[in-house]
Amino acid sequence: MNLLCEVSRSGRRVVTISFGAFPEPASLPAGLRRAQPAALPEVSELDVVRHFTQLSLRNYSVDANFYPLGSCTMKYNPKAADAIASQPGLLSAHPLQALLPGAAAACRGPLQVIGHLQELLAEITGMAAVTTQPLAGAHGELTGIMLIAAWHRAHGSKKKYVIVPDSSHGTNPASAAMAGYGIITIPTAADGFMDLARYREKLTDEVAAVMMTSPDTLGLFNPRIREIADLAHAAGALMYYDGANLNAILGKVRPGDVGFDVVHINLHKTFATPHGGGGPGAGPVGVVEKLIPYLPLPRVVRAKDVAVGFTISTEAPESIGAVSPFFGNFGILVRAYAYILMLGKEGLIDATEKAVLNANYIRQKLKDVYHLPYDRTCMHECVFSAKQQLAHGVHAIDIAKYLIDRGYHPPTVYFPLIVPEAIMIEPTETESKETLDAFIAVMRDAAATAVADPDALHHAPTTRCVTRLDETKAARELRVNHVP
Amino acid sequence: MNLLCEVSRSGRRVVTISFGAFPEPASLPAGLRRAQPAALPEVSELDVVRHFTQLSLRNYSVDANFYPLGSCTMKYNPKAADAIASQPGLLSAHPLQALLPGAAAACRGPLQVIGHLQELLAEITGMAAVTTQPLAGAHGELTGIMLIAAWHRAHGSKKKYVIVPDSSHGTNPASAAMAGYGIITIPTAADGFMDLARYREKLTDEVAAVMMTSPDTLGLFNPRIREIADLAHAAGALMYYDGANLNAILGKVRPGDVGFDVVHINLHKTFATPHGGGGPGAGPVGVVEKLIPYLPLPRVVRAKDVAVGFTISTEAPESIGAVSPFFGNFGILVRAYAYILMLGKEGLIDATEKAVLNANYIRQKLKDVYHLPYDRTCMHECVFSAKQQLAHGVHAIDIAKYLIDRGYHPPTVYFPLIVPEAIMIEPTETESKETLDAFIAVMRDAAATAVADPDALHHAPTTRCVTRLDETKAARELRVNHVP
Amino acid sequence: MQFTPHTPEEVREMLQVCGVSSIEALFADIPASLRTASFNLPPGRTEQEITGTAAAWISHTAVHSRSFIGAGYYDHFIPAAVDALANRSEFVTAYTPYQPECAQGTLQALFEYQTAICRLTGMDAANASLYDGGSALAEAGMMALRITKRNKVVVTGDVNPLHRRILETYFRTLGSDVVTVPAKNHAPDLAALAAAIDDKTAAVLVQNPDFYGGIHDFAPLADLAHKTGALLVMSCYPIALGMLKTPAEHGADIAVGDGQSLGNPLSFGGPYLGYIATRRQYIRQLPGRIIGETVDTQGRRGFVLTLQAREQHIRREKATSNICSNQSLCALRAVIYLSLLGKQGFVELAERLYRTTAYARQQFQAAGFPLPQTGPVFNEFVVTLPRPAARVVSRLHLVSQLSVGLPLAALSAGTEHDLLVSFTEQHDRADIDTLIAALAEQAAKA
Amino acid sequence: MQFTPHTPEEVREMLQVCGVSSIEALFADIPASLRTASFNLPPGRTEQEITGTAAAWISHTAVHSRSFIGAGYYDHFIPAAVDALANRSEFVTAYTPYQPECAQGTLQALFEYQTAICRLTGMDAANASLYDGGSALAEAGMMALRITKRNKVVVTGDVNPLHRRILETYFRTLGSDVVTVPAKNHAPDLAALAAAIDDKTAAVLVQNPDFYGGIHDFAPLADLAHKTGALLVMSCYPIALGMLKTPAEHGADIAVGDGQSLGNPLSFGGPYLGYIATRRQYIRQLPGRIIGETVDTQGRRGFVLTLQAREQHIRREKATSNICSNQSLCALRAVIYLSLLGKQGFVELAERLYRTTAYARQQFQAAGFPLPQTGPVFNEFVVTLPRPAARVVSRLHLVSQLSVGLPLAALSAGTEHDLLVSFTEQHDRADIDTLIAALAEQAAKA
Ligand SMILES: Cc1ncc(COP(=O)(O)O)c(C=O)c1O
Ligand SMILES: Cc1ncc(COP(=O)(O)O)c(C=O)c1O
Repeated sequence: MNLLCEVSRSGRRVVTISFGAFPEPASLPAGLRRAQPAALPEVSELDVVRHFTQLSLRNYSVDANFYPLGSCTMKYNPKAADAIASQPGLLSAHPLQALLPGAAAACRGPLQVIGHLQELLAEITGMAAVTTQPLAGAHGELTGIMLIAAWHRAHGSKKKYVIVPDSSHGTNPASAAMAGYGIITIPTAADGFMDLARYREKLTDEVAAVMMTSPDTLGLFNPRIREIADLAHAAGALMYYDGANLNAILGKVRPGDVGFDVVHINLHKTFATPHGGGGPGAGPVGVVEKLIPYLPLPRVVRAKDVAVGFTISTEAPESIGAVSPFFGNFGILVRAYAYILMLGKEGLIDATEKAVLNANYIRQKLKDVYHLPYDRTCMHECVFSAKQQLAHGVHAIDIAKYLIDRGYHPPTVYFPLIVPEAIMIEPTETESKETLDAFIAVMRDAAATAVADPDALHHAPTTRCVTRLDETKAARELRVNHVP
Repeated sequence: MNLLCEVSRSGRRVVTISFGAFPEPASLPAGLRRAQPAALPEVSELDVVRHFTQLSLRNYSVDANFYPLGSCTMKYNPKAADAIASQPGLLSAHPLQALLPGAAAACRGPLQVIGHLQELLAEITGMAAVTTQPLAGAHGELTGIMLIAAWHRAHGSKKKYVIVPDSSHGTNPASAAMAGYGIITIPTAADGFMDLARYREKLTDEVAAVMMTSPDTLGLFNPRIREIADLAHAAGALMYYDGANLNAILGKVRPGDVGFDVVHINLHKTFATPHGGGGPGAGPVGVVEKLIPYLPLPRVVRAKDVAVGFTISTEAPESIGAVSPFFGNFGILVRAYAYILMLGKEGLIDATEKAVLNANYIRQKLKDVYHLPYDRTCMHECVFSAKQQLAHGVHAIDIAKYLIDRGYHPPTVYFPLIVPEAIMIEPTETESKETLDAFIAVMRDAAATAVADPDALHHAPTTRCVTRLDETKAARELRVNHVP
Repeated sequence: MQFTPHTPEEVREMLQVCGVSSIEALFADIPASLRTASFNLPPGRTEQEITGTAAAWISHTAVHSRSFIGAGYYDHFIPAAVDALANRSEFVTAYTPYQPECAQGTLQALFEYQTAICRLTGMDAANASLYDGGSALAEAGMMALRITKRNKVVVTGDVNPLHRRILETYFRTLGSDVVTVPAKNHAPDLAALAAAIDDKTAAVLVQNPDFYGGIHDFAPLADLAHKTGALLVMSCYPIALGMLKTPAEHGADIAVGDGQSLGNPLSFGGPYLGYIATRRQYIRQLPGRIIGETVDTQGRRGFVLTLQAREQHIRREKATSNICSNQSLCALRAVIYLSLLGKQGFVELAERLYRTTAYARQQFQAAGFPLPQTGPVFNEFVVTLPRPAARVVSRLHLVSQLSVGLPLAALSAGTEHDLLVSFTEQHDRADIDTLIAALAEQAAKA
Repeated sequence: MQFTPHTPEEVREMLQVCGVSSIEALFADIPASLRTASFNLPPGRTEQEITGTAAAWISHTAVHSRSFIGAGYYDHFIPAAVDALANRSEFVTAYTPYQPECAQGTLQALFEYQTAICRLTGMDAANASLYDGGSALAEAGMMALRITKRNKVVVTGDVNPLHRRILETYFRTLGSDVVTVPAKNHAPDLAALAAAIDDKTAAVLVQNPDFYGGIHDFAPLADLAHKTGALLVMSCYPIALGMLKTPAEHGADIAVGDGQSLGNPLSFGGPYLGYIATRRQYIRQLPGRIIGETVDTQGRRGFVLTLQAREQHIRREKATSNICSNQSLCALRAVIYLSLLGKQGFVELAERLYRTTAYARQQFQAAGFPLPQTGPVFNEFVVTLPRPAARVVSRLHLVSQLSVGLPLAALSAGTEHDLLVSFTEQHDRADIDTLIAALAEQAAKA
């Protein structure tokens, strides 16, 4: 398919701008002007519409395909939440309005969304307060580590390290490093959980924080998580909870009750906001009481006058500052808020229960044909290895590509890094048993084909607009911008 | 693909209804209740979303495909018009509000849309007044013939027949028949136009109306159209203009100036409202002065008080009555109104000019490989015949199916009925030369394949979710309702 | 704003191919004497300008805090998924599915719509939509004429007057008779109807719930009609079919109605859709598009327009109807809406309306308003006010932005004092209490 | 309202497969002592109920007849095609394009976005989006630290204070320095900036047009920075690049900015996007996702995530950034918006803003308001009011629903009397005359 700029024709256009009744001003000095207009496409509205419509047809998506991408929680995104967030009244609200006098009245609606959502998330995670500023999960991690760093700074301790298990998501060490910390990685023991002996060993008083995902990226809940937290606290470190897997435990266990001090929540996972092909998401951060003074500004807080509802606080001398300009990705917050209100207490618990049921069902139905490195009850996802298939020269990626030809978005592959040839399946709770059964059958077909005709898998996919792409060439030639 | 009711699971559901605080009433007597609940699908919201999303992917559409369906004017439908018609303020307006006291003020917006649109359409067609009540082109035809019948009735003449050329669209005779008239069909002469001699012969004083399409369904403008109108008027018949092809003549010639007494306009053709896979369209009807008293009610008319703008008239003793409950397909009227305002005078003329240019370009580029039964300058569409291809056993339908495999919606085939193996191509003005060139190349491929490998065409299409379908079986078995 | 993509160079190249030197030359067939005398239209404007203008006139549309106007057209809550799905451009910007291989989306959706209508009405076959409930009534009447080869229909006065007006308009031109038997106490006058049916009667046309919300049993009338060789045509508010006896159970031969309430917004009068369904033996007399199931050359299921031999593009003047474009996209909305409601939700919705209306009725009674109907009602009923209803309506609209109902005199369907109040799931108890309080206050001033 | 499809029978069957008798048994790994102490949430509600509730709080959002608040975030007209296309569920409900064969839609669109950003800025490479303009500024600063292996950046005080605050927050934790050179007369103090650059400076961070709307020539500063081995990072309001010298032409090494104005609504603060672009030699230091062109096994063009070896999922703590989910859908909106504007439209829009602002400036001057800036301005400027700006703003909001601008003191970016007024193509001449008349009236009361 062409790029739009490749079908550009000089003089073709869509938008024209009316200059109204404005007189022509003195022209800007040439030295301040660009030499050439930007070479944007010259196309008709139909060109644009057909182009992006056709492009859209080259995507798989939750609305059209089962999308069991592990760790990403690709559950159904309710249309009602989109509709509410798209109301013209919200879309046209300027955020700076909230910083002007009289804001609490003028912005009562949006402030109530943010304020109430913060409270709901705090209750769900068992934390004392929540900020909605962070714009994604990793941004929440960075914010969380900044809060921890600020706390340590305020308490005069200059800690240097952050501990992460080797099964952790790449953003955990990357976020800690971005906040200036060195990283200590703890290996996973044979039981699938962080090696406790090594953890104790590395847990010195130079450790600022321990970042854990729970259930972890193997989909397992570590029954000794409280012990890990107690040890960290005893060593003067704070506990960071990566909330990517929160969908597994709603109403069952709360990070706050376990001993976590900071939590981020990926609203685009657990709270069903659409991922948009790579964002926008939202990564609100919850903290225990003692960290509240460090939260970024502006904050939405309860007004002293109950009738007012929520108001804005812009003063907090110990605040870390700001990680985004206003209150986070508001449109995403609205969606998550609507979702939580629709499901309510029972609905959220039900979501978790069905997510865990679905994952265990798949685990049971596939473990005879795919190696299950840690064979125990999983939570919301299960991680297989294509180890048996490897004997036939078939890799996890080959199975992934085969699934594409069968109309499924592949599971996550090669993550977590500790499982060779990992195939990480997260069905989510919104998928029905029939969908799972059909997927299981196809996964079994893939396993059978791996034995019978491995090349068929090597050549997949064959039904899409492209076959496998040469990633080496992409990285070597680095065409990242169309140069005519 | 399954039907949704085939994946239904007892107890699965989406919408729940809140009963609020209403007490339970005395139950309705069993004799007035249905015996069984309607067997609607029991599915989840994701089931519904994925089902209809997948269904949508089985359609070709203007937004994704070139769609040169002759007579249907599948031009680009501007998104701005959709956006305006979808404003909550309009969607929630109850039409009966317009019949209540104070309506002119309460409904000023909608009445202005309808009133001003009527005036714009009257000016575009050269008529004295317009009603927006008819809900599609054929509905406009019926309305128009009713108006003509009412006029004849009021003038004491009991005419029995309506004349249509044999090239006319099936709705013309069907509409006239539905109004109780007998149909006189006039054949087409060798020059492609209605046989004038036969016309004169049949034009007795029993003829109530002559229905013409201009340009006609061959895409040709009859230079003697005025003569036809004059003859009709002399015989006491009124002239009916089928506006399906109005897109060819905007600003060039107006039906009113030619001598037509009644006009319908397919807003979903000329005025770019989307066709929705078979409607809703809109078929406003314009009339000359003398027919105004017969227009259906309620009518939107200018208020005596200029400041009020438009108001509603519900009294007209000679009115035919009503053909729809209110003011027509309002949402469609809004779109057409927005379209006309955006294009304006010059834009409408430009649309016509480019539509005619595009059609003639295709005509010239294909006439060496496809038989052109009437080889003269066409207007907005051109009609070929697959006569040459027939020699190789290839029919118009085979060429149509081949085009599907190449990503094009086929042209209209087998219409007009007077051209054997007709292929009627209407590119519309919103398509670019590159699109036409690509299409022309594929049409030439089809012609070449008809010679080289006719069976390839017989087996097309092969790239869609189904191959050719057994229409005979459908008509014989008549499964028109899923019975489990 | 223009949507034509042609650059000047392209126009030149294309004209050269056409062998003419100007676009104007392509219009040579139009005699100079016929050229447009006047084309007095405003100049084009940008999208931004028109969107701004539209915002202005949209703001001149009455907004009500709560509205109790119904009369056949209702403000139901429409789940967001209806818009999200029905607005997909593959559905919106397609034409009638003449080429089934690239229109299976529309075809299957409409087949599922037909199925849903059959399940609602208890009938065997439905078409893919008609224009609206009024023209559906007229088409049903004409269908009965064709089936019985008779030339008259009898209609009861409690059929929606907006629909009866369309029926009468169609029949007048056709030269066929509509005999209207006036309603009695806002209900069908069954004795008079029975008396009006004779051996020239093609059909009796009734509505349930009727225009005033009343629920009736038409089974005896069906028997009577059938005995004289006439058909029973029944129009139904489709939401009511979540609870009420189906047209088939009443013994009707043709079921029709307006499908607006199935996922289509009020939108100042349209687009809506008409549904029509019938018994197996009359399928070939149905007007409009019908989708049928079949198989492809590989034996896979697929859908096509079927029984096209009934239609205008083949049969021309002998077609069962002139209808061509109908209301497909509205039918799509209807089937999506019904799928979302599902079996249980659809029942619950009907129960909710019935409950809400029962509560309102009881409260009106308690407040001392005369309620002329005696039988059970479904979602609306008539209240007799002590003052002319039109005045009360405009007064309350002004002072409290309440739209309290339809003064029946506006449609010549009742006395000056009659107000038709309608209820949906959008009304909660407080809304109804507000309505009654407001009307009671006005009444006190009378 | 629940979105889980499981029927009780299915749950039973599935539990059997899992070898447990209750769902609860699947949670056995969670020690009883850790079980949720409190889960005090409201009960679930229906879609209809929540939509109704939402309508109520949406109505509690300030509506302005006209607003002149900008400050980096602008109310531009967004053509309807942006929503129609970007809202297609194939884009909305997809994840990051890890599997390119079933994500070519997102990948190609983002490649086209990168191309558009390069063409706007004159740079060689852009990434697929960052969170927002503020974090983009911070990422650019950190990128400069990595490139130069230095530990300090110099920023001028007329860079958007909202962005500087984020920069400072990032750098504080990192232990790197941000030296802010205060603006002078609402413009960069070029001499002081020159003085602040030393051989420990990784980059100088500037903005054009600056926070106050002023247009500057940073080419001399770029030279100076380059001489000391520092980079120039320039933040730009992208719409201004329809007219103004590009970052590349100024000699900048990294271009950043907030892309909100490219087809994204204000939406009370987000989602927006940050863009970042750089010169060829620094590509490998870019943070975030980058889409690259390549070919498939048949030689057909296709697109993939490239240079993943920079990223957290491969390099973990050594990654160029921790960013994972970014703002793809907003970048998609941006590229659709830019495609609709096209080459000419984009120039015209910038000219329109420049003209509108020039007119406003002239009228303010004529009305006697002191305007502290001396150089040319693009789309906004500072007006010094005779009364505290915050009071004028709230007064005019109350009496005439006008939102007249941003009191600079609210962001500690000016005196109590300074008001920042911003203009877009949404303002016509009458709007500006209204604004000035309203402010003049308030001034007269001072
Ligand atoms: C376990 C885990 N942690 C963190 C993240 C990062 O979240 P985001 O993409 O929202 O930045 C992810 C995202 O996939 C994840 O799976
Ligand atoms: C020439 C002609 N007349 C009439 C009609 C009927 O119009 P509608 O489908 O709007 O009823 C059509 C539609 O295709 C047509 O092409």
